[in-house]
Amino acid sequence: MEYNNMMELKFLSKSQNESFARTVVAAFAAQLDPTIEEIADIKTAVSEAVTNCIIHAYENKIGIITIRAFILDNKITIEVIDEGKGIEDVEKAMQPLFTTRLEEERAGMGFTVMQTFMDELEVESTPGKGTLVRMTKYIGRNR
Amino acid sequence: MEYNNMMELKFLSKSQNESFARTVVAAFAAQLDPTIEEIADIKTAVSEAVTNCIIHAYENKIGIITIRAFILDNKITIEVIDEGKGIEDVEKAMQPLFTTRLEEERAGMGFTVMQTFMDELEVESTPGKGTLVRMTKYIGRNR
Amino acid sequence: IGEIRRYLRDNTPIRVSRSLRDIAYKALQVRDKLVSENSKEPTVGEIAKELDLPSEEVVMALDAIQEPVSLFEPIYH
Ligand SMILES: Nc1ncnc2c1ncn2[C@@H]1O[C@H](COP(=O)(O)OP(=O)(O)O)[C@@H](O)[C@H]1O
Ligand SMILES: Nc1ncnc2c1ncn2[C@@H]1O[C@H](COP(=O)(O)OP(=O)(O)O)[C@@H](O)[C@H]1O
Ligand SMILES: [Mg+2]
Ligand SMILES: [Mg+2]
Repeated sequence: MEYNNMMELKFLSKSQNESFARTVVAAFAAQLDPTIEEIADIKTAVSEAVTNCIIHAYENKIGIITIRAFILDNKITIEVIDEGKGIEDVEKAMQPLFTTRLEEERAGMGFTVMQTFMDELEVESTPGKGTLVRMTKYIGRNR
Repeated sequence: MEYNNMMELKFLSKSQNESFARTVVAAFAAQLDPTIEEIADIKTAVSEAVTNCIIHAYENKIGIITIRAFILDNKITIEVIDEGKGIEDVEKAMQPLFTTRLEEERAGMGFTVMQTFMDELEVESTPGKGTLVRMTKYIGRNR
Repeated sequence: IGEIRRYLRDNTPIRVSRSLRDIAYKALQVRDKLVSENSKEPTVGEIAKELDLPSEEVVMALDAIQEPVSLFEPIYH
Protein backbone atom coordinates (compact mmCIF):
# COMPACT_ATOMS: atom_id res chain seq x y z
CA MET A 1 0.00 0.00 0.00
CA GLU A 2 1.23 3.47 -0.89
CA TYR A 3 1.40 5.93 2.03
CA ASN A 4 2.93 9.10 3.45
CA ASN A 5 2.72 7.81 7.00
CA MET A 6 1.74 4.56 8.70
CA MET A 7 1.49 2.85 12.06
CA GLU A 8 0.75 -0.60 13.43
CA LEU A 9 -0.74 -1.36 16.84
CA LYS A 10 -1.06 -4.76 18.50
CA PHE A 11 -3.03 -5.25 21.69
CA LEU A 12 -4.91 -7.89 23.66
CA SER A 13 -8.60 -8.51 22.96
CA LYS A 14 -9.65 -7.26 26.39
CA SER A 15 -12.68 -5.01 26.41
CA GLN A 16 -10.79 -2.35 28.39
CA ASN A 17 -8.51 -1.95 25.34
CA GLU A 18 -11.31 -1.00 22.99
CA SER A 19 -11.30 2.64 23.99
CA PHE A 20 -7.50 2.65 23.96
CA ALA A 21 -7.44 1.36 20.37
CA ARG A 22 -10.01 3.93 19.32
CA THR A 23 -7.93 6.74 20.86
CA VAL A 24 -4.77 5.55 19.10
CA VAL A 25 -6.41 5.57 15.68
CA ALA A 26 -7.99 8.96 16.38
CA ALA A 27 -4.63 10.39 17.49
CA PHE A 28 -3.00 9.11 14.31
CA ALA A 29 -5.82 10.50 12.16
CA ALA A 30 -5.33 13.88 13.89
CA GLN A 31 -2.46 14.66 11.51
CA LEU A 32 -5.01 14.92 8.69
CA ASP A 33 -6.59 17.79 10.64
CA PRO A 34 -10.12 16.39 10.73
CA THR A 35 -13.15 17.96 12.37
CA ILE A 36 -14.46 16.59 15.69
CA GLU A 37 -17.23 15.07 13.62
CA GLU A 38 -14.85 13.19 11.33
CA ILE A 39 -12.86 11.93 14.32
CA ALA A 40 -16.08 10.72 15.94
CA ASP A 41 -16.98 8.82 12.75
CA ILE A 42 -13.61 7.07 12.73
CA LYS A 43 -13.82 6.23 16.41
CA THR A 44 -17.29 4.78 16.03
CA ALA A 45 -16.22 2.58 13.12
CA VAL A 46 -13.05 1.39 14.87
CA SER A 47 -15.05 0.58 18.02
CA GLU A 48 -17.41 -1.64 16.05
CA ALA A 49 -14.57 -3.48 14.30
CA VAL A 50 -12.60 -4.01 17.52
CA THR A 51 -15.71 -5.12 19.43
CA ASN A 52 -16.33 -7.72 16.73
CA CYS A 53 -12.81 -9.11 17.23
CA ILE A 54 -13.32 -9.30 20.99
CA ILE A 55 -16.81 -10.81 20.93
CA HIS A 56 -16.98 -12.87 17.73
CA ALA A 57 -13.43 -13.64 16.61
CA TYR A 58 -11.98 -14.60 19.99
CA GLU A 59 -15.29 -15.19 21.80
CA ASN A 60 -13.98 -13.51 24.96
CA LYS A 61 -10.79 -15.59 25.04
CA ILE A 62 -7.67 -13.42 24.89
CA GLY A 63 -6.16 -13.06 21.43
CA ILE A 64 -4.15 -10.38 19.63
CA ILE A 65 -5.80 -7.65 17.61
CA THR A 66 -3.73 -5.76 15.05
CA ILE A 67 -4.66 -2.33 13.72
CA ARG A 68 -2.76 -0.80 10.80
CA ALA A 69 -3.41 2.71 9.63
CA PHE A 70 -2.06 4.32 6.47
CA ILE A 71 -2.29 7.96 5.49
CA LEU A 72 -2.05 9.05 1.88
CA ASP A 73 -2.82 12.71 1.14
CA ASN A 74 -6.27 13.29 2.70
CA LYS A 75 -7.14 9.58 2.88
CA ILE A 76 -6.84 7.31 5.90
CA THR A 77 -7.07 3.53 5.54
CA ILE A 78 -7.54 1.50 8.69
CA GLU A 79 -7.18 -2.28 8.88
CA VAL A 80 -8.48 -4.18 11.90
CA ILE A 81 -7.15 -7.73 11.89
CA ASP A 82 -7.74 -10.75 14.09
CA GLU A 83 -6.61 -14.37 14.01
CA GLY A 84 -9.86 -15.62 15.41
CA LYS A 85 -12.55 -17.91 14.15
CA GLY A 86 -13.32 -16.15 10.86
CA ILE A 87 -16.60 -15.63 9.02
CA GLU A 88 -18.24 -18.34 6.89
CA ASP A 89 -20.30 -16.07 4.67
CA VAL A 90 -18.98 -12.49 4.62
CA GLU A 91 -21.71 -11.12 2.37
CA LYS A 92 -24.40 -12.41 4.68
CA ALA A 93 -22.56 -11.19 7.80
CA MET A 94 -22.42 -7.68 6.37
CA GLN A 95 -26.16 -7.42 5.85
CA PRO A 96 -28.00 -5.09 8.25
CA LEU A 97 -29.44 -6.92 11.26
CA PHE A 98 -27.55 -10.14 10.55
CA THR A 99 -26.01 -11.43 13.77
CA THR A 100 -24.88 -14.71 15.27
CA ARG A 101 -25.42 -13.31 18.77
CA LEU A 102 -29.13 -12.74 19.08
CA GLU A 103 -29.02 -12.14 22.80
CA GLU A 104 -27.32 -8.76 22.54
CA GLU A 105 -28.95 -5.37 22.19
CA ARG A 106 -28.67 -3.40 18.95
CA ALA A 107 -27.41 -6.55 17.31
CA GLY A 108 -26.39 -6.97 13.71
CA MET A 109 -25.64 -3.33 12.89
CA GLY A 110 -21.84 -3.29 13.32
CA PHE A 111 -20.89 -3.57 9.65
CA THR A 112 -23.69 -1.19 8.70
CA VAL A 113 -22.31 1.38 11.13
CA MET A 114 -18.79 0.98 9.65
CA GLN A 115 -20.24 1.41 6.16
CA THR A 116 -22.20 4.49 7.20
CA PHE A 117 -19.41 6.33 8.98
CA MET A 118 -16.57 5.46 6.59
CA ASP A 119 -16.29 5.97 2.82
CA GLU A 120 -15.18 2.45 1.90
CA LEU A 121 -15.39 -0.93 3.64
CA GLU A 122 -13.88 -4.28 2.66
CA VAL A 123 -13.92 -7.50 4.64
CA GLU A 124 -11.68 -10.51 4.00
CA SER A 125 -12.10 -13.60 6.13
CA THR A 126 -10.99 -17.22 6.26
CA PRO A 127 -12.89 -19.51 8.63
CA GLY A 128 -10.50 -20.83 11.27
CA LYS A 129 -7.82 -18.29 10.32
CA GLY A 130 -9.20 -14.84 10.97
CA THR A 131 -10.66 -11.66 9.56
CA LEU A 132 -9.39 -8.39 8.09
CA VAL A 133 -11.64 -5.34 7.98
CA ARG A 134 -10.33 -2.49 5.81
CA MET A 135 -12.01 0.91 6.11
CA THR A 136 -11.17 4.10 4.27
CA LYS A 137 -12.16 7.68 4.93
CA TYR A 138 -11.41 10.85 3.00
CA ILE A 139 -10.91 13.75 5.42
CA GLY A 140 -12.33 17.11 4.40
CA ARG A 141 -14.48 15.60 1.68
CA ASN A 142 -17.74 17.12 2.89
CA ARG A 143 -16.43 20.53 3.88
CA MET B 1 7.74 -10.51 30.85
CA GLU B 2 4.80 -11.00 33.19
CA TYR B 3 1.91 -8.61 32.60
CA ASN B 4 -1.82 -7.96 33.04
CA ASN B 5 -2.02 -5.96 29.83
CA MET B 6 0.33 -5.09 26.98
CA MET B 7 0.52 -3.31 23.65
CA GLU B 8 2.98 -2.88 20.83
CA LEU B 9 3.17 0.11 18.50
CA LYS B 10 5.27 0.44 15.34
CA PHE B 11 5.65 3.73 13.52
CA LEU B 12 7.98 5.58 11.17
CA SER B 13 10.81 7.67 12.58
CA LYS B 14 9.31 10.92 11.33
CA SER B 15 9.38 13.78 13.80
CA GLN B 16 5.64 14.38 13.33
CA ASN B 17 5.10 10.95 14.95
CA GLU B 18 6.81 11.84 18.20
CA SER B 19 3.78 13.49 19.72
CA PHE B 20 1.59 10.65 18.40
CA ALA B 21 3.79 8.04 20.10
CA ARG B 22 3.80 9.95 23.37
CA THR B 23 0.00 10.20 23.30
CA VAL B 24 -0.35 6.45 22.66
CA VAL B 25 1.78 5.56 25.67
CA ALA B 26 -0.14 8.08 27.79
CA ALA B 27 -3.46 6.61 26.65
CA PHE B 28 -2.26 3.11 27.56
CA ALA B 29 -0.91 4.24 30.93
CA ALA B 30 -4.24 5.96 31.65
CA GLN B 31 -5.68 2.62 32.81
CA LEU B 32 -3.44 2.85 35.89
CA ASP B 33 -5.34 6.03 36.83
CA PRO B 34 -2.21 8.17 37.11
CA THR B 35 -2.03 11.81 38.13
CA ILE B 36 -1.32 14.54 35.58
CA GLU B 37 2.17 14.71 37.01
CA GLU B 38 2.85 11.01 36.52
CA ILE B 39 1.56 11.11 32.94
CA ALA B 40 3.70 14.17 32.22
CA ASP B 41 6.75 12.25 33.53
CA ILE B 42 6.02 9.31 31.24
CA LYS B 43 5.41 11.53 28.22
CA THR B 44 8.64 13.42 28.79
CA ALA B 45 10.67 10.21 29.07
CA VAL B 46 9.05 8.65 25.98
CA SER B 47 9.69 11.83 23.99
CA GLU B 48 13.38 11.73 24.82
CA ALA B 49 13.69 8.05 23.88
CA VAL B 50 11.78 8.48 20.61
CA THR B 51 13.72 11.61 19.69
CA ASN B 52 16.96 9.67 20.18
CA CYS B 53 15.74 7.03 17.71
CA ILE B 54 14.83 9.68 15.15
CA ILE B 55 18.00 11.77 15.49
CA HIS B 56 20.74 9.34 16.53
CA ALA B 57 19.64 5.82 15.55
CA TYR B 58 18.30 6.60 12.09
CA GLU B 59 20.01 9.99 11.65
CA ASN B 60 16.91 11.44 10.01
CA LYS B 61 16.57 8.58 7.52
CA ILE B 62 13.21 6.81 7.85
CA GLY B 63 13.27 3.65 9.96
CA ILE B 64 10.78 1.84 12.16
CA ILE B 65 10.45 2.56 15.87
CA THR B 66 8.77 -0.01 18.11
CA ILE B 67 7.28 0.81 21.48
CA ARG B 68 6.10 -1.97 23.78
CA ALA B 69 4.31 -1.26 27.03
CA PHE B 70 3.49 -3.75 29.76
CA ILE B 71 1.31 -3.21 32.78
CA LEU B 72 1.65 -5.34 35.89
CA ASP B 73 -0.32 -4.19 38.93
CA ASN B 74 0.73 -0.53 39.43
CA LYS B 75 3.88 -0.84 37.31
CA ILE B 76 4.29 0.19 33.70
CA THR B 77 7.32 -0.91 31.69
CA ILE B 78 7.95 0.84 28.39
CA GLU B 79 10.43 -0.37 25.77
CA VAL B 80 11.51 1.93 22.95
CA ILE B 81 13.33 -0.06 20.27
CA ASP B 82 15.11 0.91 17.07
CA GLU B 83 17.12 -0.98 14.46
CA GLY B 84 19.43 1.92 13.85
CA LYS B 85 23.11 2.45 14.29
CA GLY B 86 23.46 1.45 17.95
CA ILE B 87 25.64 2.84 20.72
CA GLU B 88 29.34 1.95 21.09
CA ASP B 89 29.66 2.70 24.81
CA VAL B 90 26.29 2.70 26.59
CA GLU B 91 27.68 3.67 29.98
CA LYS B 92 29.37 6.73 28.53
CA ALA B 93 26.30 7.66 26.45
CA MET B 94 24.17 7.64 29.59
CA GLN B 95 26.36 10.14 31.44
CA PRO B 96 24.86 13.62 31.89
CA LEU B 97 25.97 16.03 29.17
CA PHE B 98 27.48 13.31 26.98
CA THR B 99 26.37 13.83 23.39
CA THR B 100 27.55 13.04 19.89
CA ARG B 101 25.61 16.01 18.53
CA LEU B 102 27.26 19.05 19.98
CA GLU B 103 25.46 21.52 17.75
CA GLU B 104 22.08 21.04 19.44
CA GLU B 105 20.66 22.92 22.41
CA ARG B 106 20.26 21.26 25.80
CA ALA B 107 22.38 18.43 24.48
CA GLY B 108 23.36 15.30 26.35
CA MET B 109 20.55 15.28 28.91
CA GLY B 110 18.14 12.79 27.29
CA PHE B 111 19.10 9.73 29.33
CA THR B 112 19.34 11.85 32.47
CA VAL B 113 15.79 13.07 31.90
CA MET B 114 14.56 9.48 31.43
CA GLN B 115 16.34 8.47 34.64
CA THR B 116 14.86 11.39 36.56
CA PHE B 117 11.28 10.97 35.48
CA MET B 118 11.08 7.18 35.55
CA ASP B 119 11.89 4.77 38.40
CA GLU B 120 14.15 2.40 36.44
CA LEU B 121 16.11 2.72 33.19
CA GLU B 122 18.01 0.06 31.25
CA VAL B 123 19.69 0.44 27.86
CA GLU B 124 20.81 -2.44 25.64
CA SER B 125 22.54 -1.69 22.39
CA THR B 126 24.52 -3.42 19.66
CA PRO B 127 26.45 -1.18 17.26
CA GLY B 128 25.10 -1.62 13.74
CA LYS B 129 22.01 -3.48 15.03
CA GLY B 130 20.04 -1.11 17.21
CA THR B 131 19.07 -0.05 20.69
CA LEU B 132 16.47 -0.97 23.30
CA VAL B 133 15.59 1.45 26.09
CA ARG B 134 13.52 -0.05 28.92
CA MET B 135 11.91 2.31 31.42
CA THR B 136 9.74 1.43 34.39
CA LYS B 137 7.48 3.55 36.52
CA TYR B 138 5.41 2.67 39.57
CA ILE B 139 2.16 4.63 39.51
CA GLY B 140 0.98 5.95 42.85
CA ARG B 141 4.34 5.31 44.50
CA ASN B 142 4.87 8.84 45.78
CA ARG B 143 1.36 9.53 46.92
CA ILE C 1 13.19 19.11 40.46
CA GLY C 2 12.49 16.33 42.94
CA GLU C 3 11.23 18.81 45.54
CA ILE C 4 8.95 20.56 43.10
CA ARG C 5 7.54 17.30 41.90
CA ARG C 6 6.92 16.04 45.41
CA TYR C 7 5.26 19.32 46.28
CA LEU C 8 2.95 19.02 43.29
CA ARG C 9 2.21 15.39 44.04
CA ASP C 10 1.29 16.06 47.64
CA ASN C 11 -0.93 19.01 46.90
CA THR C 12 -2.54 18.39 43.56
CA PRO C 13 -3.24 14.74 43.09
CA ILE C 14 -5.35 15.58 40.06
CA ARG C 15 -6.11 12.52 38.02
CA VAL C 16 -5.48 12.51 34.33
CA SER C 17 -9.04 11.38 33.77
CA ARG C 18 -10.27 14.62 35.30
CA SER C 19 -7.88 16.86 33.41
CA LEU C 20 -8.82 15.13 30.16
CA ARG C 21 -12.46 15.95 30.78
CA ASP C 22 -11.52 19.58 31.47
CA ILE C 23 -9.60 19.78 28.20
CA ALA C 24 -12.47 18.13 26.34
CA TYR C 25 -15.07 20.58 27.65
CA LYS C 26 -12.77 23.49 26.80
CA ALA C 27 -12.31 22.02 23.32
CA LEU C 28 -16.07 21.87 22.82
CA GLN C 29 -16.40 25.49 23.99
CA VAL C 30 -13.70 26.61 21.56
CA ARG C 31 -15.41 24.64 18.83
CA ASP C 32 -18.73 26.43 19.46
CA LYS C 33 -16.94 29.77 19.50
CA LEU C 34 -15.20 29.03 16.18
CA VAL C 35 -18.43 27.79 14.63
CA SER C 36 -20.21 31.04 15.47
CA GLU C 37 -17.22 33.15 14.33
CA ASN C 38 -16.64 31.44 11.02
CA SER C 39 -19.99 29.69 10.53
CA LYS C 40 -18.20 26.49 9.65
CA GLU C 41 -17.01 23.45 11.54
CA PRO C 42 -13.44 23.98 12.81
CA THR C 43 -10.80 21.29 12.49
CA VAL C 44 -9.18 19.63 15.48
CA GLY C 45 -5.99 21.50 14.57
CA GLU C 46 -7.74 24.87 14.80
CA ILE C 47 -9.18 23.95 18.20
CA ALA C 48 -5.80 22.65 19.39
CA LYS C 49 -4.14 25.91 18.35
CA GLU C 50 -6.58 27.95 20.45
CA LEU C 51 -5.91 25.70 23.44
CA ASP C 52 -2.16 25.64 22.77
CA LEU C 53 -2.10 21.84 22.86
CA PRO C 54 -1.05 19.18 20.33
CA SER C 55 -3.96 17.88 18.20
CA GLU C 56 -3.36 14.37 19.52
CA GLU C 57 -4.01 15.54 23.07
CA VAL C 58 -7.26 17.20 22.12
CA VAL C 59 -8.37 14.03 20.37
CA MET C 60 -7.44 11.92 23.39
CA ALA C 61 -9.29 14.28 25.71
CA LEU C 62 -12.44 14.16 23.59
CA ASP C 63 -12.39 10.41 23.97
CA ALA C 64 -12.64 10.80 27.73
CA ILE C 65 -16.12 12.30 27.46
CA GLN C 66 -17.28 10.07 24.65
CA GLU C 67 -20.77 8.90 25.39
CA PRO C 68 -21.86 5.41 24.45
CA VAL C 69 -22.07 5.28 20.70
CA SER C 70 -25.63 5.66 19.56
CA LEU C 71 -26.66 4.25 16.25
CA PHE C 72 -26.59 6.60 13.26
CA GLU C 73 -26.29 9.60 15.48
CA PRO C 74 -22.90 11.23 15.22
CA ILE C 75 -21.65 11.81 18.69
CA TYR C 76 -21.30 15.57 19.00
CA HIS C 77 -24.52 16.59 17.24
N1 LIG D 1 -14.03 -10.29 13.45
C1 LIG D 1 -15.02 -11.20 13.31
N2 LIG D 1 -14.76 -12.51 13.47
C2 LIG D 1 -15.75 -13.44 13.34
N3 LIG D 1 -17.02 -13.13 13.04
C3 LIG D 1 -17.34 -11.84 12.87
C4 LIG D 1 -16.37 -10.80 13.00
N4 LIG D 1 -16.98 -9.62 12.77
C5 LIG D 1 -18.27 -9.89 12.49
N5 LIG D 1 -18.50 -11.23 12.55
C6 LIG D 1 -19.78 -11.91 12.27
O1 LIG D 1 -20.61 -10.99 11.56
C7 LIG D 1 -21.87 -10.80 12.25
C8 LIG D 1 -22.35 -9.39 12.05
O2 LIG D 1 -21.50 -8.46 12.68
P1 LIG D 1 -22.07 -7.04 13.11
O3 LIG D 1 -22.67 -6.41 11.90
O4 LIG D 1 -20.99 -6.29 13.80
O5 LIG D 1 -23.25 -7.37 14.13
P2 LIG D 1 -23.13 -7.96 15.61
O6 LIG D 1 -21.72 -7.80 16.08
O7 LIG D 1 -24.10 -7.14 16.43
O8 LIG D 1 -23.54 -9.41 15.52
C9 LIG D 1 -21.55 -11.18 13.69
O9 LIG D 1 -22.71 -11.61 14.38
C10 LIG D 1 -20.54 -12.32 13.52
O10 LIG D 1 -21.18 -13.52 13.24
N1 LIG E 1 18.63 5.21 20.05
C1 LIG E 1 19.92 5.60 19.93
N2 LIG E 1 20.69 5.15 18.90
C2 LIG E 1 21.98 5.52 18.78
N3 LIG E 1 22.62 6.35 19.64
C3 LIG E 1 21.91 6.84 20.69
C4 LIG E 1 20.55 6.50 20.88
N4 LIG E 1 20.11 7.13 22.00
C5 LIG E 1 21.16 7.82 22.47
N5 LIG E 1 22.26 7.67 21.69
C6 LIG E 1 23.60 8.22 21.93
O1 LIG E 1 23.69 8.65 23.30
C7 LIG E 1 24.01 10.03 23.37
C8 LIG E 1 23.33 10.68 24.57
O2 LIG E 1 21.93 10.71 24.39
P1 LIG E 1 21.07 11.77 25.19
O3 LIG E 1 21.40 11.65 26.64
O4 LIG E 1 19.64 11.63 24.79
O5 LIG E 1 21.64 13.19 24.69
P2 LIG E 1 21.49 13.87 23.25
O6 LIG E 1 20.37 13.17 22.52
O7 LIG E 1 21.16 15.30 23.55
O8 LIG E 1 22.82 13.69 22.56
C9 LIG E 1 23.61 10.61 22.02
O9 LIG E 1 24.35 11.77 21.69
C10 LIG E 1 23.91 9.44 21.08
O10 LIG E 1 25.28 9.39 20.75
MG1 LIG F 1 -20.67 -6.06 15.95
MG1 LIG G 1 18.54 12.81 23.32
